[in-house]
Amino acid sequence: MFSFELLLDAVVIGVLLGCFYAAVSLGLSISFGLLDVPHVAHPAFLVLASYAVYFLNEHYGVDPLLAGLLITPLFFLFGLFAYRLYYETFERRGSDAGVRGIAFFFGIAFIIEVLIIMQFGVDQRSVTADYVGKAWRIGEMRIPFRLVVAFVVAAALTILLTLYLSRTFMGRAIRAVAQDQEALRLMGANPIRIKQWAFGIATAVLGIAGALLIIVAPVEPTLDRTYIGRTFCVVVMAGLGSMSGTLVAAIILGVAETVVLTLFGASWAPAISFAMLLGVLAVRPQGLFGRRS
Amino acid sequence: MKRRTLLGGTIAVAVLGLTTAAIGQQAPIKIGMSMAQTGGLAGGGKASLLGIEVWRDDVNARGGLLGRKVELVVYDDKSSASETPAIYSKLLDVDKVDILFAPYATVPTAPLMPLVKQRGMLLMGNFSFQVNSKVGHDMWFNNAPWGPADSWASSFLDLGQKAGGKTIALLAADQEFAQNLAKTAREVATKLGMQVVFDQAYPPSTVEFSGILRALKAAKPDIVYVASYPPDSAGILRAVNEIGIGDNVKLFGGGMVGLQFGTVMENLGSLLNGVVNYNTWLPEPQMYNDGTKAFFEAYTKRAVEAKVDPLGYYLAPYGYANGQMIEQAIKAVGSLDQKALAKYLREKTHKTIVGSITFAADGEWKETGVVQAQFRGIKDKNIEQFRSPGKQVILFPAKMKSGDLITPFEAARK
Amino acid sequence: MAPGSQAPLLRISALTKRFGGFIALDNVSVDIPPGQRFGLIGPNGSGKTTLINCISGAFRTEPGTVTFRDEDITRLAPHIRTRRGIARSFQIPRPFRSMTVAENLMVGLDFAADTSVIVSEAQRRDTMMSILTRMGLASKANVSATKLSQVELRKMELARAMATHPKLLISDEAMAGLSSSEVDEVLDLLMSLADQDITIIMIEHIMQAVMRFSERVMCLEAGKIIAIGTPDQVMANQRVQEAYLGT
Amino acid sequence: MKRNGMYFWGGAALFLAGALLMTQVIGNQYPFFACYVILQFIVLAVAWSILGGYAGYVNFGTSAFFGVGVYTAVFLFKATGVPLAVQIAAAAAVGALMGFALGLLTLRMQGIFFSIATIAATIIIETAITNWRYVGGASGIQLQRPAVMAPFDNYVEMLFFVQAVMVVLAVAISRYIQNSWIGRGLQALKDDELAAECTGVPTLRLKLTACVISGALMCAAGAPAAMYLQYADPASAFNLNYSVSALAMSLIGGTAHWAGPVIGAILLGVTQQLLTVTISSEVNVLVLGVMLVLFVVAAPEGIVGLIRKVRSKRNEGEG
Repeated sequence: MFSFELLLDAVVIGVLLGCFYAAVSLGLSISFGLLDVPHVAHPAFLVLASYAVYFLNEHYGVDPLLAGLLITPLFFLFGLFAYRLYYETFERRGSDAGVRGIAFFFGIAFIIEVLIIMQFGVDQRSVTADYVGKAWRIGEMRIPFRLVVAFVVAAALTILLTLYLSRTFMGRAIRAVAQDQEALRLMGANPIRIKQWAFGIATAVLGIAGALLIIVAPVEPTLDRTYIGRTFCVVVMAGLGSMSGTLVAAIILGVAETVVLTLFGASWAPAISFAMLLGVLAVRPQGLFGRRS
Repeated sequence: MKRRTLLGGTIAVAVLGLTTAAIGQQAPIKIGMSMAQTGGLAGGGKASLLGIEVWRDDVNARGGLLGRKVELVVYDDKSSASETPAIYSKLLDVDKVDILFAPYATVPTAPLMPLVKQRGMLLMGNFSFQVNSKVGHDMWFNNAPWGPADSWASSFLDLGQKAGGKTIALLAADQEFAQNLAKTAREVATKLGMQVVFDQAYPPSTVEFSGILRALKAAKPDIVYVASYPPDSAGILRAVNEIGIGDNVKLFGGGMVGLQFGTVMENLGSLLNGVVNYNTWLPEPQMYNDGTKAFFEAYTKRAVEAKVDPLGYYLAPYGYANGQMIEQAIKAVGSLDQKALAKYLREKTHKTIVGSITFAADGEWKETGVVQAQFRGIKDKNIEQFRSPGKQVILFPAKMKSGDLITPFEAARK
Repeated sequence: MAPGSQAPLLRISALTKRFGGFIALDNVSVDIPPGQRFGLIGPNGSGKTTLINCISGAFRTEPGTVTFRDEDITRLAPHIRTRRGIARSFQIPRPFRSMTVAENLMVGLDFAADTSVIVSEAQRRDTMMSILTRMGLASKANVSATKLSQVELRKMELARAMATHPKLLISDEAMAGLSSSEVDEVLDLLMSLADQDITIIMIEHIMQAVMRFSERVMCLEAGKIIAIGTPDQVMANQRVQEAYLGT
Repeated sequence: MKRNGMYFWGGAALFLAGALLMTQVIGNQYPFFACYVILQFIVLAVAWSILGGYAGYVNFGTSAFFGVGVYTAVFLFKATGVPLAVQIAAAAAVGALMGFALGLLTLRMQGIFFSIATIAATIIIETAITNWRYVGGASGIQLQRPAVMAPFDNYVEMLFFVQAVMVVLAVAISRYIQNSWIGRGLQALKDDELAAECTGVPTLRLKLTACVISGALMCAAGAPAAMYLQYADPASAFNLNYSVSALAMSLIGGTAHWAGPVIGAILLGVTQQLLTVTISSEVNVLVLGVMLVLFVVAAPEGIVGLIRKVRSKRNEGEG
């Protein structure tokens, strides 16, 4: 069964798949990684974005990526609103949003699931575009365009977010708020504003990520449940709040999954990636690229 | 819109009597079941239920049964095994239903088999797979065209062998139904003297199939037998289209769940071409029976409204047929005596909209009614095309045959 | 009282603590004899809090050793060190917010009380009340910890530390943010504790208070000891004046 | 204190006597099926709350423990056919071991990392069971119940009573922990882990203890499910629903008091059973979602917190 050629193939596909995982996890890397919001509804927001893209594609023939871009402003506003709600409910009242925050977002996730079902039914949906269903030939290797798109978008998003967080005033403020909220307050900035803005960005990114999700594979209303583990796994493995770390961790995950799927017992693939996460947590709790505590 | 769906779902059960209020003063005949309305099986469950509801309205329009109207009592089992025992206990002990239908699919059905057997109730099965083999309930009638356990795999592998196939690759989801299919396929392959060159179970959460299909391709099989679930079926076909499967593959498909559902077929469009897959009903001329056409007219109208599968070929007519069989049995027996009804169902052949049905001793169809058909000339984004004959050419069984297999797979895809 | 004249209560030898590339403590060695009132000063980020985190066990150190009452405690978990007799307060108060003041103290009594003296639940309650009375918090016993004023919180932290019957008490800026009369209040409390044979390490920014309180003072800068001696000696030190006071 | 204890044990005895009487008097089977499920959720919620409520460590892996309980019973039953009590005891032992291992590996991490580690563990264990052919693998396994034991004339009635006994056991353990030094230590470390350590609380050991007890109870709660369903498949046994429900029930009831999860489980469990047999559609999921959001927003301390608030208001009014 084993051959070098297959391994190479698996690694290439794994890297691309990993990029896709990174794209769907980047938002969480901000909201959970930097802002410490236990955002278990992140994947539900993601699926919601996919359905919005589906709607635009199906009824108005809008290209899915363009549709993803079109909905980002809406998702940004949605994020602002969601954070406000979260803040008023938890952070303002002081300590320990932990358990209740998780429950809150679970509740939101369920509500989103049901709203999608009531609007679109339970059947799976997918989009059409020129780059869906074609492949790129390199010698014997063939690479699906879908994954190339995912790769490009994920890379662009990572670079943009990294630049944004390191080069712009707002971005630096976001990173500062993650490290020391008090210091920022003393400097005269309003940490809540900044966090709200950051959450808005984290949610806006989901617009494009949602487009990728439905480009890569069909979606169904309860798809978010499988992505809870996957996205949190990526973000934690990366180390909280590191954008480039998120990309690398997601690629490691993608490669591990694909190599096991292709060359070893396929049915063990999910166990392998999560065992890696446990291993990382046990040895290096701050994640592969985490800031020190 | 939202509210209407909601009310539709909730009130349907409650006020279904309105249209048929004229029928006798006696208490209605209650038929109880659970059906997946949420969770992974909901797509099938909703279509199946709609099929049964069409029958209920038909039978009530004809004056009901034994002079009593027919009423359905339906609860959501959330696609899970853990809900059904309590639900069926409620149906039996509180609602005191007269007839039991099983929920759609194996997992929710398996836990209630012992209960139903213990209570001596007749149970009409609904597309579960070999749930009675251990329990041995003699009043179980699984209205699914599977037939004998190995007939499904052998129908597909026979086709492959006739096309000159000697090696086989098995790709199955690591879930209950698909694993059962893979198991029988392995046995049949051994019997036919075929060599299994690839045998993998992929996890249900798999996103990307390119990698695993490359490995499959490298094994150079003649026949590829795929047992998959709806989201995976789409993912697998896409990956096949993108990275190819190799020129030596003569036959591809077999047990892909999802390629029977309207929205999935519509989404996949031309990617379906060439795939040979199992079906339970197709709009080919041979498959029409008494009442089939009328059923689909009624179903199609209501499916759009209820946001369920607009085609409904897979499950809905069998739901209707379940009703027909019970209708015939009750009319012939003249009472609701479970033993007598079971005796009738076991001994007679029943004419339904999905054909004539005879049950074997274990409660499965005596002969398989599964058809293997090849997709031909499918275009993208058009659901209506699937309503016309010739799009899915039946290759098996011989008496239903409406065309010949085109091989190899890569050629058939064009 | 010159160092070395008596077996030290606490001995820190060659302690180094790194965070990534940053050296927070660089080869620090010091002995603290029993009963001493020891002041620890230094500019922000000089390693004061890091040092007490290493003593109380919140940080593991490598290399270097911490010896307490002739026992090497370098590898012991914080709660064991507490039971051995090292108690501390925090720079920013960390009360158990879901508990009352009395319950806060009961945690210490439940887990680190002197079991040779205190056996019964009643004794625990008595001890708790006597500590609270001494700290002037008796009237607040059944008040939620979240409802305390700043100075009460500081006192409660000291009281909670006292509940673990410490031999060594580390007070980490217990007077920060207090008014001058409140500073005096806390200072008097610490003095009275010191009179009861408890060795006290006091970290403080309020120079007057440190100088009044301490018998011996150590000044850290960038993780290194730059001066150690009597308050007067340290105050007179050129480098201390430059690093700490000087502008 | 003492009088409280007498009331508690009196109430527990009354509850068990009532449950036993029910099995002897009521002929209709449905109440036993429905109540079994509710009782099972009470055990899960109470067990979850020992770690999640008292210590504040959110375990997302309730379904992992539950599923392991189910499969311990399946394995033992298939391999040796031992009676139900042994299956449950074995499941508790396996659960304790699993809690210990998982705790040792993950409890050094801060709160949310622990939660994520439990998700990872759940997926790994589910995958392992899915690949274990002996207990049916992915296709599941059907089981035949043995004969029922006196004084019960029906197996489900017996399971119902067994689960009732486990409820009493779980609640008694949870109540003991809350009122003992363990509870005080857990509460302290929930408030502030470093401060707790520096006050002498052996945080890791207490967390491990809580995790072991919680795990043992969750596994024990899962064990009878094998005989209840007479069927087991990984997808149902490891359903995310168990994790979310245990968490939701504890929070809705309130985590500060042992009675919280009990109240929450009864409220949510009964609601879910009622919804299943009334509305029976996706609205079911919607209700759970809305209840979760409403409670954490409007009643952050759960029902127990509401009751306390009302009481203290009344006291203030009088005083």
